[in-house]
Amino acid sequence: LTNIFERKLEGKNPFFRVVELTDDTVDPEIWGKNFPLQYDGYKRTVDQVRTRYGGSEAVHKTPKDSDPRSIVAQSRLEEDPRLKAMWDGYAFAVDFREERGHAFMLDDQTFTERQDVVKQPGSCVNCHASAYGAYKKLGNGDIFKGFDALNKMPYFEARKEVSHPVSCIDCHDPLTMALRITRPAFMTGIKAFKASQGVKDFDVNRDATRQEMRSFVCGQCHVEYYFKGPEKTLTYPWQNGLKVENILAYYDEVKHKDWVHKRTGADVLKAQHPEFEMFSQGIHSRAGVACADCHMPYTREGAMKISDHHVRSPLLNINQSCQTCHKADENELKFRAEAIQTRTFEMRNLAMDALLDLINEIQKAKDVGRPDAELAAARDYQRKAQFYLDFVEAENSMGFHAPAEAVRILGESMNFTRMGLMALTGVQPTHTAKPAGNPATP
Amino acid sequence: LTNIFERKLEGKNPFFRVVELTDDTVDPEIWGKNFPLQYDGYKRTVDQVRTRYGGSEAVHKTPKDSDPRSIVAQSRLEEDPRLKAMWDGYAFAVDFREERGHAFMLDDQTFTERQDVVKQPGSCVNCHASAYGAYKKLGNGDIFKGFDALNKMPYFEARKEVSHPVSCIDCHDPLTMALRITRPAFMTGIKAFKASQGVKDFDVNRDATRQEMRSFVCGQCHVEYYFKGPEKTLTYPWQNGLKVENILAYYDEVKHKDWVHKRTGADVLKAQHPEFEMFSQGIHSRAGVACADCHMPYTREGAMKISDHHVRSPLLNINQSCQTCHKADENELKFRAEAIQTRTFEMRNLAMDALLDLINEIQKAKDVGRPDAELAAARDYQRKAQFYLDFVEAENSMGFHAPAEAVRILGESMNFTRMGLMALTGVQPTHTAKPAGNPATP
Amino acid sequence: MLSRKLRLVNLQILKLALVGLAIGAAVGIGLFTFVYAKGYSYMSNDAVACANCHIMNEQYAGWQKSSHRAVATCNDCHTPHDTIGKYATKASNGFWHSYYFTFNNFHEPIQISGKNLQVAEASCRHCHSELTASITAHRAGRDEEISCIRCHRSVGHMH
Ligand code: HEC
Ligand code: HEC
Ligand code: HEC
Ligand code: HEC
Ligand code: HEC
Ligand code: HEC
Ligand code: HEC
Ligand code: HEC
Ligand code: HEC
Ligand code: HEC
Ligand code: HEC
Ligand code: HEC
Ligand code: HEC
Ligand code: HEC
Ligand SMILES: [Ca+2]
Ligand SMILES: [Ca+2]
Repeated sequence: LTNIFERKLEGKNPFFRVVELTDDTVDPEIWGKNFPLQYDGYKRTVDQVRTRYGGSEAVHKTPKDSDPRSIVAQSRLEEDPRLKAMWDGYAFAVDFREERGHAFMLDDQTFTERQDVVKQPGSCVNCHASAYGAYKKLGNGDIFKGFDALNKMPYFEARKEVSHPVSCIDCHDPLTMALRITRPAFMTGIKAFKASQGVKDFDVNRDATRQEMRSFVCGQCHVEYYFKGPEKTLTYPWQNGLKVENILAYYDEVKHKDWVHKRTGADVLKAQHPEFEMFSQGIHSRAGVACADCHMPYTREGAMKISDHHVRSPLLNINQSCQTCHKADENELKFRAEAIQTRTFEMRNLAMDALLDLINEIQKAKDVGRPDAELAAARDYQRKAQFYLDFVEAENSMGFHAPAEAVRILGESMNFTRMGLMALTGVQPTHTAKPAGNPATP
Repeated sequence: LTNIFERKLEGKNPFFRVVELTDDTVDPEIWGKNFPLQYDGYKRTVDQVRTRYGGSEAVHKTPKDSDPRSIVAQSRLEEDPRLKAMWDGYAFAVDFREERGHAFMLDDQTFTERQDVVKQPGSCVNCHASAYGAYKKLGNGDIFKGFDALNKMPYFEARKEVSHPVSCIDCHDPLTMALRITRPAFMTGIKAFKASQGVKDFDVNRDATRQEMRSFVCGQCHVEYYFKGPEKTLTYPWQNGLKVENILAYYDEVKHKDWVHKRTGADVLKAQHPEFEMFSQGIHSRAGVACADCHMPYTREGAMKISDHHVRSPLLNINQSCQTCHKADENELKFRAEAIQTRTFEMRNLAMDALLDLINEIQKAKDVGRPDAELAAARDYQRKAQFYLDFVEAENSMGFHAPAEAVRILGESMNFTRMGLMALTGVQPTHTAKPAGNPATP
Repeated sequence: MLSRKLRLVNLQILKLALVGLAIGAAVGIGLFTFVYAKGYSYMSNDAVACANCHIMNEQYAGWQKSSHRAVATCNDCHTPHDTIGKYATKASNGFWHSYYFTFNNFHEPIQISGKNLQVAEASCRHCHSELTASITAHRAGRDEEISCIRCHRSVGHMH
């Protein structure tokens, strides 16, 4: 009997506990002593390899005092200068690069030129560093208090509280190694979202399934957000739902704008990496597939099977990321993914041209002195069209996470630019009625 | 008990050759003597059951001399009166109904009110009847000759040459029961399409794989078509490819129009049931799934697996149609299909509203006497927007056959209406350039 | 050893037969079928035995193409890995399969039931526990097993 008991224990601890990990062990190198294979993968997130629409390219630059990085990712503004017109008047029009591996997150945030043009708040730090230790310290053990304190600081003060990119402690319970949510913004956000779905009082660390957690740990950061109120509280706008229209409705309700568009004077919004939201509308999510299934697939290391902690584009690792579920060859799977992405990319280009036409027309109308009242409707359509377009543009899978949804959003964006033009020229819509005898929508 | 005994026997006796079938046996009842199970299914295509977006509803009507049918399918024009505006000046604006089972095809064509407003050609018969016998007779054994002869007749003369809806002989070789293509229009069309893909001299009955044939037999009719030249040759416009832009380019090249729009004077096109073309853009087709897999799934009859010849909506038979490949429960699969359809339906509604706005504006411009030259560009955008919209509207799966492609087409339709409005108001597009540093499209 | 197994089998059948009598004649016939249609072939470890029913042909054919054809038979995955459980499961499944086969009113395509799914999942762990210990160990807090077939659905028989 003891025998079986011992074996069970052993089975559950297939590693050597070299060091004791506590809730205050932030440094991943220490965790790596117990879990060298995972740590090895984690360190490999410095690799930079480009895929057709993802990965990243290592671009050399001359280090300066204000920015000591000698390698950065390619500039998205150079790749597509139309982005500058879309974001005119906002920090993103100054510097915006392709995102790269987790290892760079802290440096890339610290040294982006967006820091030079705007005084950024401490809230930025939540998603670019191992912040759990900082929360505990600043809140005297209460992470919600620590979170509030961090948000209120100016960026460079908050920056001093952290020293690692996202680390083991941000996703794992150090005693059981179970996944754990450490971000107050996500706890609050997912609770509000679940409430909108009729699930009351959702406590993510108590109520989520293991499979949900395999996506939720990523949803801590790969989401749309804004800074609420003067406290700059990092907030996920999910109380109406996760779809683009739910999020826009929320921003309209709370009358939030990110900036005033320089050319048109419209109150506009910037969407940012809504991977979790977009993925949630796709068939993979519906079929119970999680972020970790594709971005951290199991990999065999000797006699053990572990999660690949080299988080990266699955298209660089199709064999493990896709082929266990899809019995098609690598080239075929790559083709399927890229066909989805190319369709999205082409629609994104059309939608961006359309948006620029609208921006142009509003600007002209403004320049010839048409009163604000006459521009209000068109400006609101710009806000809509731009947010919809940016929701796909800023989402980093180029449509793969939810192919039909991404294209739908771009189509609606173009419809908003159309309505914006009509508002400017005074053309009234003919119909807005739904057809009679419509099947009810589910 | 007899049951299991019988079952053991059945396994060894796939069928009894009761009658001899020849290449001239048109009557399905005779074939049914050898294949009673398939014939039973075939006869059940008279069933009318509605799904959320498909199937059909049995609507009672009073038989008249000119139309003896006492039951028809619901009117799509009543369900959505906007269709009348889209098709203004064309026979479809007079009568257009939901399609129903194969059993009705001949009657529905003979008695549609579209026959009352236009003198239809014999070419219509190709897809609504067992035409193989007629081809052979009219062409003295040469089906291409027979096809030409049939096309040139007036409809009601051609109608006398046929007496059954699509029948066994239209899909099967009577000696081997292998699938066989009998439609010259498809043979020519698929050959042109394959040539555009670099496959030379494709002879469908010689070169197609069995799995391809399981879709091609349906592609004989479930396709976009037009009647070419004064000979009214039934033609599938595939020589540039099967995508909507390839087909529109073809029509532009041959300067084809279906009619002149009554309100706007634009040369417009009607898209018709491009199921085969749309399906070819979807993931199911890419993964090698065929029409017959979903619409004629294998079904167990005793010890035998036969193809269910009750061709119908797969959503009325989810367990046979979908669950062989998808291990999810029926409700879940229905939800997935309907979620795709609802997304498409909502975009279709937006695109239709948009189109009506454009039609309205062109009509106004025409009414105030603006010269044709000023309307030409807008009219061309109407042609484009309308064909794209109709390509999804006329396709009968409400987007299911290729979810992202259907939504993409609708999005582009709205972009064309936008450009049409701009052309009318004289606004120049700002950008049409692709971004620099673009990844090449595959 | 063999006779003990057989006794166990007989006991199971007897038990089921009693239940069957209580339910009615239908079950009696099912039991007859169990014998007639070589339902007893359940007690063998030979995969061919399962294919005795043409209904199982698809899985049999799929198994022959699968990665496990040489390393695991049907019973390795579809019966528990302890003797009693093994024969209890076999007898009960064998009985019900015969019953359904005769009366022909089961869901098609055939779907694995919750209990039998657990058996199959446990069998993966039985053979692969060492390899997968590292991924199954850390689940304190929420005591959920990770599902193997979520990713490895087709290992037993290509679907
Ligand atoms: C079914 C597989 C799958 C799932 C599940 C999935 N992704 Fe992805 N993801 C992809 C693919 C494929 C790409 C495109 C990669 C490329 O273009 O190189 C991608 C791209 C990304 C990128 C950009 C990567 C790059 O190389 O630039 C990020 C970030 C991302 N996903 C995060 C997530 C998050 C967060 C989740 C869960 C909320 C998630 N993904 C779920 C397959 C998946
Ligand atoms: C603490 C915040 C945080 C968490 C948690 C997080 N990420 Fe990220 N992730 C980032 C940031 C920030 C970047 C961009 C870093 C940069 O560009 O410097 C990034 C980049 C990525 C990339 C892009 C890599 C590339 O080559 O372009 C992928 C893929 C990705 N993350 C996936 C995930 C997945 C999957 C998870 C969960 C298992 C996850 N992330 C959890 C913040 C986070
Ligand atoms: C809610 C989480 C979150 C917050 C808050 C956040 N980021 Fe990020 N950031 C990410 C993720 C995820 C990525 C990688 C995906 C991407 O680039 O779209 C990223 C990427 C970046 C990058 C690299 C790509 C680029 O845009 O050039 C920079 C720089 C950056 N963030 C700066 C900032 C700054 C400055 C702030 C505060 C104003 C901030 N981040 C706040 C999650 C966050
Ligand atoms: C961005 C989130 C994230 C970070 C950071 C992270 N992990 Fe993980 N880790 C995961 C996920 C997701 C799993 C899969 C857990 C599951 O399925 O329950 C996992 C699993 C594990 C496991 C269980 C065995 C396995 O490989 O599946 C170990 C051990 C582990 N991680 C160690 C580490 C160590 C050590 C670090 C730091 C070097 C680290 N992790 C950083 C997300 C993360
Ligand atoms: C854990 C299982 C799993 C993994 C890993 C996975 N998929 Fe899927 N995939 C599915 C399921 C389930 C579906 C839904 C269809 C179905 O039920 O078969 C699907 C659907 C798809 C589709 C069709 C749906 C669409 O969006 O058009 C594509 C394409 C696809 N996957 C590609 C990929 C690629 C590429 C990868 C790797 C980056 C991947 N998948 C990883 C399970 C998975
Ligand atoms: C993967 C499954 C699948 C494949 C393959 C498929 N279809 Fe469908 N088809 C569907 C579904 C689901 C619907 C929607 C039915 C509904 O709304 O009730 C549909 C609808 C239709 C309809 C309208 C049916 C109705 O009830 O009104 C037609 C006609 C049709 N398909 C023809 C085809 C043809 C021709 C092909 C091959 C070129 C094809 N389908 C391939 C699943 C499929
Ligand atoms: C000879 C022409 C022809 C061929 C071949 C043909 N169809 Fe049809 N199909 C039609 C016509 C015409 C209708 C509409 C009949 C009506 O509404 O009266 C139709 C209707 C249908 C419907 C609609 C049923 C409903 O309830 O709405 C489906 C589904 C369908 N066909 C699928 C198929 C499939 C799958 C194949 C191949 C296995 C196929 N068809 C082959 C001409 C054809
Ligand atoms: C290329 C094949 C093809 C040709 C040619 C064709 N049809 Fe059809 N027809 C179909 C198919 C497939 C359907 C079922 C799908 C649908 O209704 O969209 C259909 C449906 C119909 C229906 C029932 C639905 C409705 O529109 O009310 C009528 C009536 C009809 N056709 C009349 C005609 C007439 C009249 C002609 C000649 C002008 C014609 N058809 C030529 C293939 C064809
Ligand atoms: C619209 C096309 C179509 C028509 C009409 C049609 N069939 Fe079929 N039939 C098929 C397809 C598709 C298959 C599957 C063939 C394959 O997989 O190779 C099939 C298969 C069969 C088979 C082979 C066994 C099986 O069930 O798979 C027989 C026998 C058969 N059909 C008899 C008939 C008879 C009798 C009729 C007339 C009552 C008929 N068919 C009408 C399309 C059709
Ligand atoms: C013969 C096999 C087969 C049949 C039958 C089949 N599917 Fe699929 N389905 C697939 C494959 C293969 C994919 C692509 C993803 C993958 O590789 O798993 C897929 C993908 C899907 C997807 C995701 C892609 C998308 O378009 O969003 C949905 C949803 C889906 N199927 C639903 C259905 C429904 C509903 C039916 C029945 C009407 C059905 N399927 C019938 C094999 C099949
Ligand atoms: C007497 C004929 C027959 C034999 C012999 C037979 N089966 Fe079955 N089996 C069936 C029938 C009928 C069903 C469908 C009944 C149902 O869905 O519950 C079935 C269903 C199943 C299921 C899924 C249903 C569930 O309840 O989980 C499994 C797993 C299975 N069989 C495995 C086996 C194995 C393993 C063997 C050999 C040891 C075997 N079968 C031998 C007739 C048979
Ligand atoms: C009777 C013991 C046994 C059982 C039960 C068993 N396996 Fe295996 N499995 C093996 C052996 C031995 C191999 C090595 C085969 C080889 O090397 O070709 C293997 C290989 C594998 C592989 C690698 C080959 C592949 O298909 O990719 C996977 C994955 C796997 N098993 C998963 C499973 C899962 C999941 C289950 C349960 C549904 C399971 N196994 C049940 C013995 C077993
Ligand atoms: C999220 C997806 C996923 C789940 C869940 C999963 N696996 Fe795997 N498994 C994989 C991947 C991916 C590989 C391939 C690893 C490689 O090639 O390095 C694999 C490999 C294997 C192998 C073969 C290792 C080899 O190369 O010989 C076995 C055996 C195996 N898994 C068994 C299991 C068992 C047992 C379970 C349940 C406890 C399980 N898997 C759960 C994804 C998964
Ligand atoms: C390596 C493990 C393994 C082997 C060997 C195996 N099976 Fe299975 N079987 C499974 C798993 C796992 C499932 C559940 C599959 C699912 O839910 O998709 C299953 C499901 C089934 C089902 C339910 C229907 C289905 O296909 O999902 C039947 C019937 C069945 N097996 C019969 C057999 C027969 C007969 C054999 C031997 C010829 C066999 N199995 C060999 C693992 C196995
Ligand atoms: Ca990247
Ligand atoms: Ca219909």
